[in-house]
Formats: sequence, structure tokens, C-alpha cells
Amino acid sequence: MALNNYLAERKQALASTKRPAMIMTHVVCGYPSFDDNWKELEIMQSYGVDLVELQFPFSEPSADGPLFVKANQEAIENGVHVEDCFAFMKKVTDHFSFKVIMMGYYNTVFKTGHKRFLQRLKDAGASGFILPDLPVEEAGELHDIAAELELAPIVLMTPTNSDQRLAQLAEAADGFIYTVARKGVTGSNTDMNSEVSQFIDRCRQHTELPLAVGFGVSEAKDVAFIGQHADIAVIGTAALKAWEHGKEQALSEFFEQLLG
Amino acid sequence: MALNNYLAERKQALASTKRPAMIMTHVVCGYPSFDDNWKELEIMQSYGVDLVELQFPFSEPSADGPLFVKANQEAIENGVHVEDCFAFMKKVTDHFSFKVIMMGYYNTVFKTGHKRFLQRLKDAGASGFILPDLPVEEAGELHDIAAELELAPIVLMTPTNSDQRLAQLAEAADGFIYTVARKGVTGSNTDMNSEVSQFIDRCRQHTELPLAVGFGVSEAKDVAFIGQHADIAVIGTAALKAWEHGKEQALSEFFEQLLG
Amino acid sequence: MLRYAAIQNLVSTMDLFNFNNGREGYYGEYGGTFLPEILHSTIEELKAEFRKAKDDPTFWQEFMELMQSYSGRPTPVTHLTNLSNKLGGAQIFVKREDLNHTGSHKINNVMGQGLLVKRMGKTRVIAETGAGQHGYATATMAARFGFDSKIYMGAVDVARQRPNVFWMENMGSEVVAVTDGQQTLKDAINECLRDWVTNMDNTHYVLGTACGPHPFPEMVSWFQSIIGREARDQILQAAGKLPDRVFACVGGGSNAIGLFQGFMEDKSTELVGCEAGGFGPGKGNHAARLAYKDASVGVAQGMKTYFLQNDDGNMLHTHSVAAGLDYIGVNPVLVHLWEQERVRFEAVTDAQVTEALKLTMRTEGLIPALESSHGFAQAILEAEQMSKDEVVLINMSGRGDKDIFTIADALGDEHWKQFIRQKSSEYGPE
Amino acid sequence: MLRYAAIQNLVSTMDLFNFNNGREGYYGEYGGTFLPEILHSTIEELKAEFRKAKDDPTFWQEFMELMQSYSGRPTPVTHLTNLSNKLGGAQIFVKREDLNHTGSHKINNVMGQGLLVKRMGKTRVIAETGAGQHGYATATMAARFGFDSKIYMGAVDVARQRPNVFWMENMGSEVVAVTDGQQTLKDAINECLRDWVTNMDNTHYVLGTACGPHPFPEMVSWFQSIIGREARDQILQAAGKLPDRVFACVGGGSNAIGLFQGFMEDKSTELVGCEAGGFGPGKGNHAARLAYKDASVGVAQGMKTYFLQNDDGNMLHTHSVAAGLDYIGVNPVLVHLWEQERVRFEAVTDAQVTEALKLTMRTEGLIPALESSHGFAQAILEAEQMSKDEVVLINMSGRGDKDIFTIADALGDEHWKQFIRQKSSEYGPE
Ligand SMILES: Cc1ncc(COP(=O)(O)O)c(C=O)c1O
Ligand SMILES: Cc1ncc(COP(=O)(O)O)c(C=O)c1O
Repeated sequence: MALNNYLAERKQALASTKRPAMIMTHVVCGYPSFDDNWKELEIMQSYGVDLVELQFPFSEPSADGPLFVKANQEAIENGVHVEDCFAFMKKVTDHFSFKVIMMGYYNTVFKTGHKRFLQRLKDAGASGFILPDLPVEEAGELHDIAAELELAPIVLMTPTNSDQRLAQLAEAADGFIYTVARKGVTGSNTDMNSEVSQFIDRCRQHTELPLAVGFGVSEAKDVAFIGQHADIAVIGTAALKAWEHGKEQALSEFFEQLLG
Repeated sequence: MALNNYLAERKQALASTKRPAMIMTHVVCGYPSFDDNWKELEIMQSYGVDLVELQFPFSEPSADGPLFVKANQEAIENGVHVEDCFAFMKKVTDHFSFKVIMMGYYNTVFKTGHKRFLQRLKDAGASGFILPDLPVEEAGELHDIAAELELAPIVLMTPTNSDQRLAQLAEAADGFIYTVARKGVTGSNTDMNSEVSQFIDRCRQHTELPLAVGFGVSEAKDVAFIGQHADIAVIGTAALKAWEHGKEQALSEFFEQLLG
Repeated sequence: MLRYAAIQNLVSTMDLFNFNNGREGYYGEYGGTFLPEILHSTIEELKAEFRKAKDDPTFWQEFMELMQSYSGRPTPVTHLTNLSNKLGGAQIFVKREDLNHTGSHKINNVMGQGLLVKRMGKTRVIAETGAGQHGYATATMAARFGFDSKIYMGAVDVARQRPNVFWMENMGSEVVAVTDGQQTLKDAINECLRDWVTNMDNTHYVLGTACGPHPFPEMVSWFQSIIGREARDQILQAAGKLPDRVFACVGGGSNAIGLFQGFMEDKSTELVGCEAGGFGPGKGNHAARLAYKDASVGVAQGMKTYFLQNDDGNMLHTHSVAAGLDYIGVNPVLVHLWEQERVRFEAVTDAQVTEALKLTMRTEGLIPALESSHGFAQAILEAEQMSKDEVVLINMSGRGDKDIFTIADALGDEHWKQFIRQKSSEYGPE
Repeated sequence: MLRYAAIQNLVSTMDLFNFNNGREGYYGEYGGTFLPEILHSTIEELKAEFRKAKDDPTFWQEFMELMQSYSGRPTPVTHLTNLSNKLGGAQIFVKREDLNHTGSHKINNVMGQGLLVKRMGKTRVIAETGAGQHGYATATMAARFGFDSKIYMGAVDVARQRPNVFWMENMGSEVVAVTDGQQTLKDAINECLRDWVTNMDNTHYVLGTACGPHPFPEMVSWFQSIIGREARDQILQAAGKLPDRVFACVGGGSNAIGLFQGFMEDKSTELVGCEAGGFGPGKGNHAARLAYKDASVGVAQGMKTYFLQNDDGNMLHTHSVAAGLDYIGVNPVLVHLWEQERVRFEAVTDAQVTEALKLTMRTEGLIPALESSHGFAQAILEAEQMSKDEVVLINMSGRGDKDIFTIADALGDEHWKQFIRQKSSEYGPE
């Protein structure tokens, strides 16, 4: 699959830099606006991020923390539709070199229809999708279609999973695996400690796929920590916070301290 | 008993006048004030009333209508005590020639003590008492003491009583009998009609005592009606209303149209 | 006055109401029928109908079935395990009259009288109400039986108990604000008597507590005895023994006599009546007729009993945080039982009541009415001193959620005040 | 997606939940478990514990005893003779869930889950609430079981349902005003999920209706089946026959499925779910997911079912005079039964509801909650057209006296407004 190859290449390329891990960032489509999104993405590109999650706003973002909840809500209030997200995604994948992963809730997919949604995703240049409220038991048909279209169905592993469950999850996964470093929703800080590394090591036993680690990455030492145990550091809330705090300048400064 | 003789004499005296019935009026002690009471009594005396009820104010005047309820209440608020009522009564009986009947609720008697209360009543010159909430079944001891002191225990007869009950009431009565012309509390008008006269005639079958008729007497024709069937017309609320409306002048006018 | 010879200390329910030892309607020297002569035949009719009903086993059956299908009886007895453990003393059980339709024991009496009214062929009922629970129950009964109804309520109570007024009106009752006297319960009773002396032909006066002229104390006690009859079996089942002490609040005294009757013959069970201590002893501060020393025997509102009155026999102002307990007089049956030392009386202050309510809400998820909380407060006080194998039973005569305005005020809840301010501004000026 | 073959029209309760014909947690194509992976083990633990409890006859026994001694079950079935006569049609009977402790059927589910929480050894519960009845019941349960508790409630609901908030807080629960989204029930559910994914180790999420991820629909249905089990025997006793039609309001769908289960195998009994018609048809005007045509199948809040949503799958605003009915989704079990034509769905408008409430108060002395009044309104409409020997049964899921602010507003009561203005001025400015 295309994403697997891309990540393998990027991983190799890392060796020749000081950067400890690959980077995946996150943008909520249309929040604060598509123009802002574009500017954020330009900065992210300039810092060489490897992957970007484009979140399709949903009215019931029950796995998100307060900042993303607000972002989802305001985007919808601003009139952002699924249509607009696909159009934006197409523009992004045409222009930038990082790979794009759709992130969102399952109802957005379900309502459009499995086949139709994934086809449109493919057409918009996405490499995969993350649906945090779609358990693998319910994902069979969707994953089958994704496989046909060469879209990576990104699966989450969590600290509460048993080894048996991790094995099951690994089997359903492709592209990379999103390991959730702690309980809770997005947006709060995680202490990168031995508990986290033990969890990542546990995930590693079940899969060869690259491991991404969220949530709560905000400092260079977090990325370093992730580099030691996994492959991809996921930067979510911290980047949005910076943008809200001071737009381009603050976001650049944030990436500078994180990756510079 | 003194009251019986007095009423027999007064009844005889009536024959030589145009007045159709004897008259009993009503005053609430200390309402609006003892001074006002005195002025009312002077007018009543000038119209030759035969009997006056002096009501001892009680906090729960449940057999009274709105005007007397207010009178009871305000008298108490003005600081009128049982003590004051006795003192006033003494002054009244010393000064005026009509006979005075204490009217009030049984608790005032009970709280002072049967013997003590009646002795004080006697000392204050009263001729009897009316306690509308004391049924004859409960009145045995009180009536015995009254008999010793020659105080008339005024009993009420009502349209709802059976003949058997009227006989029982007649047995307990002395002085005169208060016949209640209709259901309800004091203060509303009664149509003096054949229903009322039939009731009075029914009472008459059970007793030789003079019959007083309340409530709701306010016009000369009421007194005339009562004269045809009974002996004493009771003037309550109408007189107080007149006083409230225009003091001496209104009260005099009231009696003028009623008895003049 | 006939003096009533003290009978043996063990008073049985049968003894209480057979009147062989005294005059009909008298409990010791208390009770009687003190009414205007015009109501004589009405009361006689009522006594006769009541006597017939009491002697007719199908009547009680009909009453029980009505209470079962309409009001949800039997109400359960609940073991308050948390509270018992927390206090470390006696095991506390609660008789759940709060689970009745309309939320209090008042419905027992009211539905019973409703059946009698039907038997008498009357079509209109009147009732006094203070806290509003009895008026609420009567309006409910009238709607259910199809009677016209008028509820008299002191103007002060109308103002402070608007929620109950709202429901009464919506169930089709006319609610009359009584502006005489202290504008509270006793004045509403006077106003009922005035209505009754006018309309007795088609009207029954549904008295709300075991007070007033005979046969009301006996009749209300009889209907309320359904509480004690159920409770005795239930506590034997739940606790495996009879209660050592039984607690009930005493306003007019109907819920207390209702529960106590179940245990009248159980010598080992102590019966405790809990009165409104308000701000504490002192005339005008409370409504404790027996527990404090500020009341004396008198005759008013149809009966002879203890009243909070002055030397002239005029009634005093009373105070309690619980609108249903601030009555000037008290059930003559209970006075008699108190003199016989069969019932102990205690007063509970407003402050104690608020604490007991808070504790009960938090530890057991129960919200007793402020009235009932008087029983809880005294039981909590005593249970703590008792041993773990002893058992106490409290009558939860009603639920407190209808008292939200009063309880929020009693607890000084700021959020609540804010909510009311906001609602008011939503409604805008008149 | 697995398509579920239509089974025979007669669906039995056993069939519903044995999942032999489909996948576990699916009713036709509705239901399922759509939750973040992090809750996978928590849900598995819950499923296992629930399964054990369901297979353990002593558990149901324990549950029944708790409901009996604490909540006053069984609740009666009342024959509304006046209303039936007035309409001149079918005989109307009512299952009285309003007589439960805390005043609605919500307590059945909550106490059942409380027992499970104890079995799982957890010490903290969270719950969403809209109207506040479920939060109120959960706060009660938490107090009784000694659990820590936090109740999430949309900020809009907190503002309009202050009385319930007041009691929850007084029973020791923390009430959190949720300021996301529409600030109503669905947002409170999202917030609960967020809390749960953080604190699942010691925390159980007490979902309040037969919605959400499996096993909640099954579990809540099971606890609520106590209504139908009782009701079937009771109506046979009271009416001498099975009901021809059974009516229940449908918010999330727990009281309806609770009652319906009692009659699932009675072919001749028609089951009618009554949804919130609000202002009438049209997106945003109501909360009728099935009776109107404005909803479509979706996946949210843990389940697949009909939702009021737009073409993007984002949820619509809903409206109902009854806060407990304005939910975006609906019980997947009921959707399945609707597709099987075993349950008929009707929508009732706010205006119809107010009229039905007024009529019921006046003719029977019952005050159904605004939610329950939806069932009354539809039953009244239909009963009138039915014959005198037919029987209908309505679920009175709760009592309306806790809704006084809403009902007074719905009825436009001027005295009430005046009372609130006066209270506010007594409190003075902040
Ligand atoms: C809940 C409740 N308990 C107790 C009482 C006191 O009355 P009684 O002493 O007659 O039971 C009242 C009176 O309104 C009440 O509402
Ligand atoms: C009294 C009452 N009835 C019905 C409902 C609707 O819920 P469900 O459909 O789950 O019974 C609610 C919800 O709050 C309620 O409070």
C-alpha cells in the first residue's frame, strides 16, 4: 500500500537528520477558517511534517477534548459541509507533499455511504482514515472497500486493551497504528513515562506497522521520548493552541521549539 | 328568674305601642372602641331597645360573618382583654335600663373557669349569656351554675333541628330562645318568608319562652314579620354597618327607619 | 366537667375508641363536639354514616382497594442501613408515606372521607389547608370522585405555598385565600366552619387532621390507621422484631396516631410524638403544645384539647419552618395518650430539622418533607444512643420535593435564588 | 452491513435479546457498540457482569426486593373510570410509574445499574440528564449506594430545570453544566463519554435510557421490564382481559420498551409509541424520529439507529415541551419492532399534550409528567373511537409536579408568574 511505502521511506530518511521521530499534525477543516487552515499547513510543511490529519467536523465529537469540540462546533456553525472538506482536501493533497489522513466520526462516513465516502476520499488524495468511534468489529465492510482502494484504515491501540485484543486490532490495521498514550480525550498533557513506553512496547509485540503516539505531545522531549519507542509523534491540541494564541508567528515558534 | 320577668313585663308593655316586637341589639366590646360602644348604646337606649348582647372578642369567631370577624380581631389587636369587657359591662348595666346578655365563644368562659366566669358576669350585672359554640350536651355544669346565679343560659334553635332535638334544646333553655332564621353566619340578609315563619312556629311548639329571631334583620318589615311570629327581633350586623358608615348620625337614621 | 379516671397504662386501640369508659368522642377529658347548633344534625348524620361504615367490613375492604389501586398502597418500610451505620446505634427503619399519590399520608384520610361523602350522597366538599398538602389531596380526591370543591387557605399560606395552589386549581378546585386573623391554618378552619354552617345540605367538610369535633378525630385516626396496620407487619418482617421506638411528627396529629395505632398494644414499643420546636421555647416561637410548657387546655375549633393560647383564651401566633406543623391545637387522642404516658412528646427546633434533612438526603437519597424531618431529627438524636440491636421506626409522612421553595430558603441556597431572579426577569413586569 | 432478515411478525421478548438471528447487540440492523477503543474492555466487563446477573435468578430477586422496599413497587394500575366515561369509548387504565420513589420510571433502571456497579466493585457513577429525572434518580441511587457521583447536564437544561439540580446537589452529587453544542441532553451524553474514557477504572456510566452502545439498550430494557411484568398481571386482574392497545411516550425509549415487553407475545395487543410532535412536522420543530419523516439512520452516541440529522450526518435541533422527549435518537429495539410492525409510532404535538394534561388533572386527580402526557394524549384520541368493552393501558412514566415551572409556563399561568416575581423581589438583587 502506498502509505506503507511512504512511511518506510520517510523513516529511513529520518536517520540522516537530528529529528527523533516522524511527525503527524492535525487540522480541523474550516476552523477557524479554510484560509487559516492553509496557513497552518504551510508552516507544517515548512517544518517537514510527514502526515496531516484533516478532521471532518461532526456535531457529536465525543472523543475530543474541549478545544477540538469547540473547533468542530464552530466549523459547523460557520457552514462547513462534508462537501467543503473533500474540496479542501483535494487542494491540500495537490499542493503539499505530506500525506493526508481523514479523521472524523463514523456517522459522517455512514451517512455518505461506505463506498461513496471512500471513493471520494481516494479522489481527494487521502492516504487513509481514522474513525475513533468505529470499533474493528463494525469495520469489516469498510475496511474491505478501503483495501480495494488502497486507503489505510488506521486502527487505535489503547492502554486498556488486553494482549489478545491488541493482536486482533493489529490484524485489522494497515498504514500505521495510532497508539493512545493514555486514557481520556484529546488535549490534556501526558507524562511521557515508563508506563507509556511499556504500553508502546506492548503494542510493538503485535505489529510491524509504524506506531504513532498521541495524545498530549507538546515539547521536544516528548518527541524524543516517542522516537525512542515508536515512530510517529502526533501533534494535535498543542498546535491549535499556538495558532489560537498568535497565528502564524506563534505556530512557527511552537514548531521551532518542538522540532527546530 | 329575673330575665324571664323582665321580658314578660316588656312584652306586655309592647301592646300599648306601635312596636311589633321587642328588640335586642349587639355590640362587640372595644370595637371600634369602648367610647364608640358607649355612644352606640346611648342611641340604642334612646330607641328603647330591650336587650343588648355584649360580645367578648375571641380570636376564632367561627360562627360570625366577615364584619364581626373583623370586629373581634381588631378589638383584640387594640388590646381588649376579658378584664376590660367585664369592667365595661358593669358600667353599662349600672347606667342603662336595657338588660345585658354576654355573647361570646366558649373558650373565653372555659379558660376563666365556669364558676369564676359566671360569678364575674353576675357581678357585672349581666342577665344571661349566649355561647354559640357550646352545645347543650356540653353545657350541663355551666347551666347548673347559671341557674344558681340566676343567669339565663340562652339556647339556640335552628332550622336543621329535628323536633326531638328542639324539645331537648327547649329543656335546657331559660330566659329566651335564640332562633336562627337561616343557615350561615351572621351578617347576610334573610328573606323573611313562610319558611322562616314555619320554622318559628315549630320552635314555638316546644317552648313557652320568648323567641328571638336572628339573623339579618335590617328593615321595619323584618321587625313586623318577627312580631307576627315571635317576640324579639335581633339587630346585629345592620347596626354595626350603619355605625361604620356614619357613626351617631347613620346609626340614629338606621334605628329611625327600623323602629321610628 | 367529667373527670376521666386514668385507665391502665396499656391503652389499646379498641379501648381508645369504644368510649365505654367515658363519653362518646372523649379521650380522657379531651375531644368532644363543640359546634354551632345548626351543625348538630349534620354531625349526627356524619357520625351515623361513619359508624355504619366502621361496622361494615366491606367498607374497609373498599377503602383498601381504592388506596391500593389509586394511591399505591401498601407503602413500604425502608431500612436506612447507611444512616444506621453512620450513627452506630439503633437500626433505623422508615415507613414511606411519601410514596403515596400526592406525596403524603394526607391522601389516606381524604380518600376515606371521599367514600363516606359518596355514601351520604353529598356532592360538594370543602377543606382547610395550611401547608397545602391536605388541600392538594382533597382537590385530587374531589377530581377523582367528581365532587365540587373549595379549598380555604390562609392568605399568608397561599402566598408561600403557590405550587400547591397551582395544582389544586388545575385539578378544578376553587382556592380561597382567607384574609382573617393570622391568615393561616386555624383561620382557614374557621372559614370552613362558616361555609359548612351555610351549605351543610350538599357539603361535607373534609377535615385534614385528627382534630376538630367528634367524630373527626376518631374518623381521621381510623383512616390513618392503615399506616400502622401495614407498618407492624412490615417491620416484623424487615427487622425481625417490633420496634423499640416509633417516631412521628405531630401537627394536628393524624400521621402520628395513624402509625401509633399499629403498636398501641405492644407494651415494649415506645411511641414518640415530635412537635415543632421552631426557634425554641417561649410563647410565639414554636408550635409545641405538649413538649414545651406554653400551651394549656382550651376549647376551640370544635374540640377540647391543648392550645397555644393566652390567659384570655385567645390563640397565640405559632412558628415552625414546617407549615404543616404550626397549628395551635393538637389531636385530643394524643393528649390523652400523653397523659397516660403511652406517648412521649419531644420538640425539635428548625435548626435541628434542617440538619436532619441534609443528612438524610445525603446518606439515603430520601427527601423527607420538613414536617416529617422533625421525626427524623428526633430519631437520629436517640438512635445514636441506642444499641445496634435496637430498632426504631420513623414515619416519613410526606416527601419534601414539593417544599422546594421552603427548603431552598431554609438552606439559604444561592443558586436557587439566582434561578428565581432569572425566571422573574424572563416573565417581565406585570 | 449485515442485513437482518425480517422474522415473523410476532416478536417475543426472548427472541429480541437472544441474538440468535443476528449479531449480539443488534435488533434488526439497529444497535451495536460504537465506542472508542479505549472503552472496549470496560464494555466487555459490563457485558460480562450483566450477563452473569441476568443468568442469576437471585439477582432479579435482589433487584425486586430493593425496588419493593426502597421505591414502593409494585406500582399499581389505576382504572380511569371518569375519563373513560367522559370519552364514552374504551376503558382506560394507567400504569402508575409516577408513584415510584423520585417520581418516575427512571429509578428502575438506575437502581438496577447500581446493583451491577456494586458487583463490579466500582465506586463512582456518572450520568447524563436532560429533563433532570434521570439525574435525580441517579443522585438518589448514588446516595443510597454510597457512590461518588457526577451528573452532566446541558447548560440550557440546568437553567430550566433548577429544581432537579437543587435536589441532586443536596443529595451529594456534583452537577456539571455542559456548555458544548446545543447544551442539552445529547451534549451531556458526549460529556459523559469523555469522562468515562478517562475514569473507567473506578467509574460506571449510568446511561438513562434504552439507547447508547450495547449492552445498554438490552440492560435498560431488562430493568425496565419490571413495568411490563407487573402490568400484565395487573391489567388482567383489573380489566379481566388483556389491553387492546398499550400507549407509552418515547424519548430514548426506556419506559415504552419496559411496558411493551409485558405484552410482546400477546398478538392481540397493539403497542403504540408516542413521540414528541412539538410544533408539528418539519426539521427542527419536533423530536419524532419515527412518526414523522424527518429522521434517518445514523451512528452516534454509541449506537446505530434513527437520528434527526442533516445530510452531512450532523444532528438537528429538536423541540418538545417535554424536556425528557427531545432526544435526537431512539431506542434501536423499538426501531426494529417498528419495522416489524409490532409497534406503531405516533407523534403528539405540544398543544395536544397540554390539553390532555388539563383533562387528566381535572377528571382523575392525576398529574402526568409532560413526557407521559404524550401517551395520555394519543390514548385519549384513540379511546374515544373505540368501543366500551375495549381496554387501553397508558404508561404514566412520571409525575408532573416536579415540572411545575414548565407546566405553569405551558399553561401560561399568571398567578404563578406573579408568585415568582414576588419571590424574586423578596430575594432582592444578587
Ligand atoms: C407531610 C406532612 N406531614 C405531617 C403533617 C402534619 O399533620 P398531621 O400531624 O395531621 O400528620 C402535614 C400537614 O400538612 C404534612 O403535610
Ligand atoms: C417522566 C419521563 N417519562 C419519559 C421520559 C422519556 O424517556 P424514556 O423514553 O427513556 O422513557 C423521561 C425522560 O426524562 C421522563 O422523565
